[in-house]
Amino acid sequence: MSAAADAAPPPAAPAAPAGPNHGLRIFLLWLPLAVIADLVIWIVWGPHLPPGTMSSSAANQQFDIKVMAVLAAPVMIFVLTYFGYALIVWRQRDGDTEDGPALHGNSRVQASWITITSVIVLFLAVFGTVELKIANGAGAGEGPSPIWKPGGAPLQVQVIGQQWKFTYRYPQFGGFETTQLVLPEGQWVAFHVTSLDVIHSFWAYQLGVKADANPGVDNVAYTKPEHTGGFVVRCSELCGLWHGAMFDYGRVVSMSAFRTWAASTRVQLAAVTRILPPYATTYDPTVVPQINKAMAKAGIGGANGYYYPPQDPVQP
Amino acid sequence: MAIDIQPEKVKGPGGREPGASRPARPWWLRPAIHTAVAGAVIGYVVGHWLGNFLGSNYQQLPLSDSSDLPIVLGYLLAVVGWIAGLGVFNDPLRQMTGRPVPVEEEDASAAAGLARYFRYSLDHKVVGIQYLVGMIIYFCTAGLFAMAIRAELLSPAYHIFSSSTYVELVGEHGTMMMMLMSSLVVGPFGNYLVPIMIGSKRVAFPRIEALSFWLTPAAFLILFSSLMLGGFPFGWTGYAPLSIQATQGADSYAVAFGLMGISIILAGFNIIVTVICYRAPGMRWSRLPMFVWSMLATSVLMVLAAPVLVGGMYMIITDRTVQTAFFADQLGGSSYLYQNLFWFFGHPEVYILALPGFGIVSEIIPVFCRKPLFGYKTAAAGMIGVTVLSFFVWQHHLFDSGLNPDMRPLFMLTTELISIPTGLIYLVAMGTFWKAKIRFTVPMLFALGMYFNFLIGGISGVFLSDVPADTTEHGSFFVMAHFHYTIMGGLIFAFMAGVYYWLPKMMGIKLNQTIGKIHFWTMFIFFNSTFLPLFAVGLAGQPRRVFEYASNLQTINDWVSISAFCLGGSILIFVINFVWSTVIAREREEGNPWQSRGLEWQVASPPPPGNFARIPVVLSGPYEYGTPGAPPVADLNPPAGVVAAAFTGAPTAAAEA
Amino acid sequence: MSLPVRIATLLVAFLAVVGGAVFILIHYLLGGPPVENFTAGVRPDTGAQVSVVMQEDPQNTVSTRPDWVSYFIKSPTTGAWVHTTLFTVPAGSRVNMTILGYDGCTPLRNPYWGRVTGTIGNVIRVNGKPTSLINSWSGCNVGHTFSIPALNVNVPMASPGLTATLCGTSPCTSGPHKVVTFSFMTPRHSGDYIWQCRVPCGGGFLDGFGGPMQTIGFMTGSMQVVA
Amino acid sequence: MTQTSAEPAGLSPEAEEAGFYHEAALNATWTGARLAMGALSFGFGAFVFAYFYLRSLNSHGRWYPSTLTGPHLWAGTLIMGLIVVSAAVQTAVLQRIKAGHKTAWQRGALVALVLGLAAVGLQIWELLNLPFFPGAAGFASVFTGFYPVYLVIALMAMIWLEMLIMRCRPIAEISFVEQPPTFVEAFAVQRFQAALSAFTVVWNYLAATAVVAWVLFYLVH
Repeated sequence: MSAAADAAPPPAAPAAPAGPNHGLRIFLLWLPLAVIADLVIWIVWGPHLPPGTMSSSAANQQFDIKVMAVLAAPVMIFVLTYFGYALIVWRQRDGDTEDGPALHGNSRVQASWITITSVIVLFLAVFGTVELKIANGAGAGEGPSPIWKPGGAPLQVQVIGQQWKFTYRYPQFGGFETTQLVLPEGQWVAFHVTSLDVIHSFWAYQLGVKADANPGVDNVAYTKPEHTGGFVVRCSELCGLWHGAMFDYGRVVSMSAFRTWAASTRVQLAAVTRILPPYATTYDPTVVPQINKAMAKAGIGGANGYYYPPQDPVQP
Repeated sequence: MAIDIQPEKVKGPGGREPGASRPARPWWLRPAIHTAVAGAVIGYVVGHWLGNFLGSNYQQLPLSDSSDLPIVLGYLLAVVGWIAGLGVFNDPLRQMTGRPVPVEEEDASAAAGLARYFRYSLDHKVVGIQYLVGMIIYFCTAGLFAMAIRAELLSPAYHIFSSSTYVELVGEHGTMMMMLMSSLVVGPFGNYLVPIMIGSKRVAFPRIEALSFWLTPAAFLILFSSLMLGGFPFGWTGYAPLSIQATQGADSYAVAFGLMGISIILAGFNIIVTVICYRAPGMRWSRLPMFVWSMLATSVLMVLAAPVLVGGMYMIITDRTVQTAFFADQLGGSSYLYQNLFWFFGHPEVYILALPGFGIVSEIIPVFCRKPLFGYKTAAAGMIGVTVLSFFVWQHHLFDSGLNPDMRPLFMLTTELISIPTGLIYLVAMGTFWKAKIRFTVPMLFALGMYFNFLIGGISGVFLSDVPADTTEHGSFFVMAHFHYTIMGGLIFAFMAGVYYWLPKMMGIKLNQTIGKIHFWTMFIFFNSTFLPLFAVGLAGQPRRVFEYASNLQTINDWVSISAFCLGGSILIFVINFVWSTVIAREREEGNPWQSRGLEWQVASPPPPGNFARIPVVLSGPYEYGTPGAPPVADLNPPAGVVAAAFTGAPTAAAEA
Repeated sequence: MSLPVRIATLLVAFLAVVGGAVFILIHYLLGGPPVENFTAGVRPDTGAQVSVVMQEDPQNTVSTRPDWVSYFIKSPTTGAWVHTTLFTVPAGSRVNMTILGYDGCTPLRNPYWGRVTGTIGNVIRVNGKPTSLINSWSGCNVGHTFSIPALNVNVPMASPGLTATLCGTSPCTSGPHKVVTFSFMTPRHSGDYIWQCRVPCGGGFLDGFGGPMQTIGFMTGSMQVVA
Repeated sequence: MTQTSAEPAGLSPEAEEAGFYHEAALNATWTGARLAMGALSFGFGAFVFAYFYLRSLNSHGRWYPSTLTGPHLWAGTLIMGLIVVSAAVQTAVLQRIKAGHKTAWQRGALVALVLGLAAVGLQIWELLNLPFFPGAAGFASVFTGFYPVYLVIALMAMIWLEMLIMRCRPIAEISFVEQPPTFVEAFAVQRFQAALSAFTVVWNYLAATAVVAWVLFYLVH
């Protein structure tokens, strides 16, 4: 049906001799609106877009959001302008019961539309990939073997999620574990995010870092804090009853302040560090050799005490 | 709902086959909803006992009320009892024992009056109405949960509900909406209208179609009963270690969602085969209404994606009951396995929710623009493109999960590619508007609202496809606003357009247009006023599903909550309009009020039993508005021999077995 | 059907729906355990002291979940053990907690929580013996934790030995148990302070058992500070 | 509808419609069988994905720990063999009924039914007597998860076969040799034949699935 229609002279082409040039009018309405919107987004709104510029990945995300907003605004304004124009100009007038013109399609319009959207889409895909690479994974969790990573030796911080609190281990400082997240300024940080029970998600909002905490998985995310100050850490994956209360506050401090903090905390927590399992990228909280031995000795089995069922061959 | 819209069914002239006649039983012994309830109760009791019995022989199960086996088996046997009570197994049992099966048109379930809506009816028009009323009830129930959620979010500190209730509400709202609303359009409009639109007197598999409906109340009630078991704390996604860790409320979730998966497989199965095999002579693929295209695309997604969901839910159940270790990494499983399975279903699912909306609005705008649909092939290609691509994007839900970082550029690309076919839907709309004569009827207003909302929803989706931007947006209210714009703003607005457009057809009753306009404007304004600020809330760092939030976001959250209540009020206006028009006022609408060329409008409203007096012969496409000399859409009384010529073999030729 | 019949049907349906909704709202959504009030007769912000006595049982035979581990609070007015985890305390005052640990042991999933924080002196007394760190992985000595995250309070709950025969009916009045006492200061402004156990409570479950840990009235609740 | 097939040209409207929907039903049977196989493939695909995903992850080395005693090879081979033989017998006798030999198909179908039910029964026995705990390993989970599903689907296929056997009984043997005299009878025969070929396709598909599953679960793991 539409093959014949497509071949017909394009009726949507501008300037049918009798009527006004609707295409030009819509374009002239759209152009200033789009330009103004883009300028506002880029200059006025852009610097304040979340998540801010506190870290390398946050700045990168802000840039991405800005670029996409600049691209999206003209598209959106075009569609809305067109709709508004159509609804006003091409509405049914009183007493008019005629049908509209029988336009079945216009191959030129359709082809240009597909071309334009394809170009935008491909640009976005390439842009996103480039951004992902130059921002070293853009603060998103990259799993145990990251493919985009910064050079040098980043500060290792392990984030352990458990219902409903994050704790942090600093393996380069004796592996102490604490509930405080303190980071140095101007230093790449590698977050090793893991969980002891269910899936959580470590979201350091102002740092632009989000990485799911999966049990048994070492999920690595990189960022480089650029400014000192406080930031909020929230869990962004529903993890049960107190998911909403699973938040705390981190600090970015100067390198020397960080060293001082780390050294003093290490000493302060030395007693508890001794009873922690040795630092590892993941933990299996069901393997506690002493306890399992004690329980086996006491004859407690099955659902009452063993973490593994008794038939299990690997049961210690 | 008192809806008796059809004249009493005329008994076929031949009467019943002699062998198929059954002695009339008293009404309370005839299979209907009350026997179904009885069957469900018996089934639950038996299943619960069986679960405890089996569990006591199975050393690894915790033997107590924290055991899940009795609950799961209770639910499953309750479902079996429910459908057995409805009489679903009667015909298969007759077949198994070699007794004749009654001809479905003359089945007792085709009885007249209200009672047939409470039975396992094989009439696709009855099933359509059952679905329509059912879906509105499910939608309103889930909507009330949303009201409760917003009530709790009025304050960051003061709590109306306890946090466990809040998490239950979030899970109930999300799951009920996502699982039941997947049939929101396919159920009522698909089942009712697709056969009529393709010029068929019947559907391919009426038993499967009817079963698909009767599983939905079972799924709804099972999901609802989760509240009695303490609810489930993991939202609609049911991510694995949490759903394994949770209490028996999680069993309700897994059984109900799996059951609904089966229901949508069955519903889609019937629609696909009907569209392929039961088109009237002359109903070529190039004349298929856009709505039928969208139903076909949706059904393909349903039939192919939902089995994976059923598999995932089944694995949750086995992990919880017989202690398999699909999702326990210590024992060789993986929580990523669930995420992959779930989203392999879950992303097609969101297109199951979006495509019917595209179909409805594409069907409606040519009628009210009085113009042919612009780029018919483009629109169909758009829907097929969305269908195909939707199977290749699921990992964009897992950009932060640590899964396959090397695949991210690929999934970013496929996700962005899907905006090309989606964009075609807009191209079609804009082309159709070009120099049109737009009539602002209530269905048209809702269709326009859908285009406006889905534009915002779609464009915010592009933001989410970009991995760096997604890092901030994922798991926040931004995502929440995005998919409410596509589903509520897209699907529900289109559904409302469909109700106002087709209800006169389906029930022969006019819906009040003035209240309809009030409904539209309140719903449109308050919908946007509810969800537009949530983009900002999300970007400001509020994660989804929290019940405590930063105190500086209270003003905007209060604004959203109050808008949400007004939105609920707008839905209430709709319900009142619907009930008033269909139950009390009952103003007849018999003709073709929209001057539509759709084949469904060429028959009486509501369509007579069998839809058409004779099999129609379709002569032209449904959108030939303003085409001088266009033939009528169909010949409703074709001369003898035309239909016979349309099928390959005359009935004398033996079809190859 | 005639109009009056339709209207009557409609009214019945409407009332049924409203009735059902109200029932669900009240029975399932707004219901909850009672709140024990420790503020009576105590003026906030005076540094006054209140004493809260709780017990932590291996089961809860007075509830519909008889095998769930659960807390009970001793009512300040009647002295009876109440199945709840909600209580109010005055602001700016000292809370002296006594928790009787009747439940058996489960190693903490993260031994870090064996460290006492947030109490006065960062110390607790287990059967009278001052303790600031318990190694839950070295022996069977810890069942749960009592933690108020917002106040940084974290107390490992000592547990009777591995071979002890635990008390079998709740609330426990006899049977092996350990007495944990500690004190902490409440903040000066009012608010709802949740408290919880940091172990998904229940042995034999790979990921822990989310039931009691995630159900208010069992192993988690909230402490309302009244200014 | 008692017109005889002797008057094909001047069909009454009723006969025209009956013929139209008869052919639609035949096509629907064909299409439905293929579509059902598509849906089943995606359902089984969930397990195949689980199999390969968990195997490639080998989390904690526990996809198939060396200490795990696998399922009984003889039982698995026997079950798979019974299903394959059942499908083969059914397919073979399908040729007989196409050639007009109704009783030959009935006998063969009965054999296929018994073999299929035997496979189902043996599968239940095997699942009740597994040498490993369901959660002992990734492999054990996928095994104990997959086979009950397969079992139920195979059982449903056998119920279908039983229905076909019962449907075949009242059809006169001669109807498979030559066109029956009335539309009603001709339609009944053709619908039976369509259902039978649909069943054959689905049952052969399930047999192929059984072979694939057997290779995955018993040979390569």
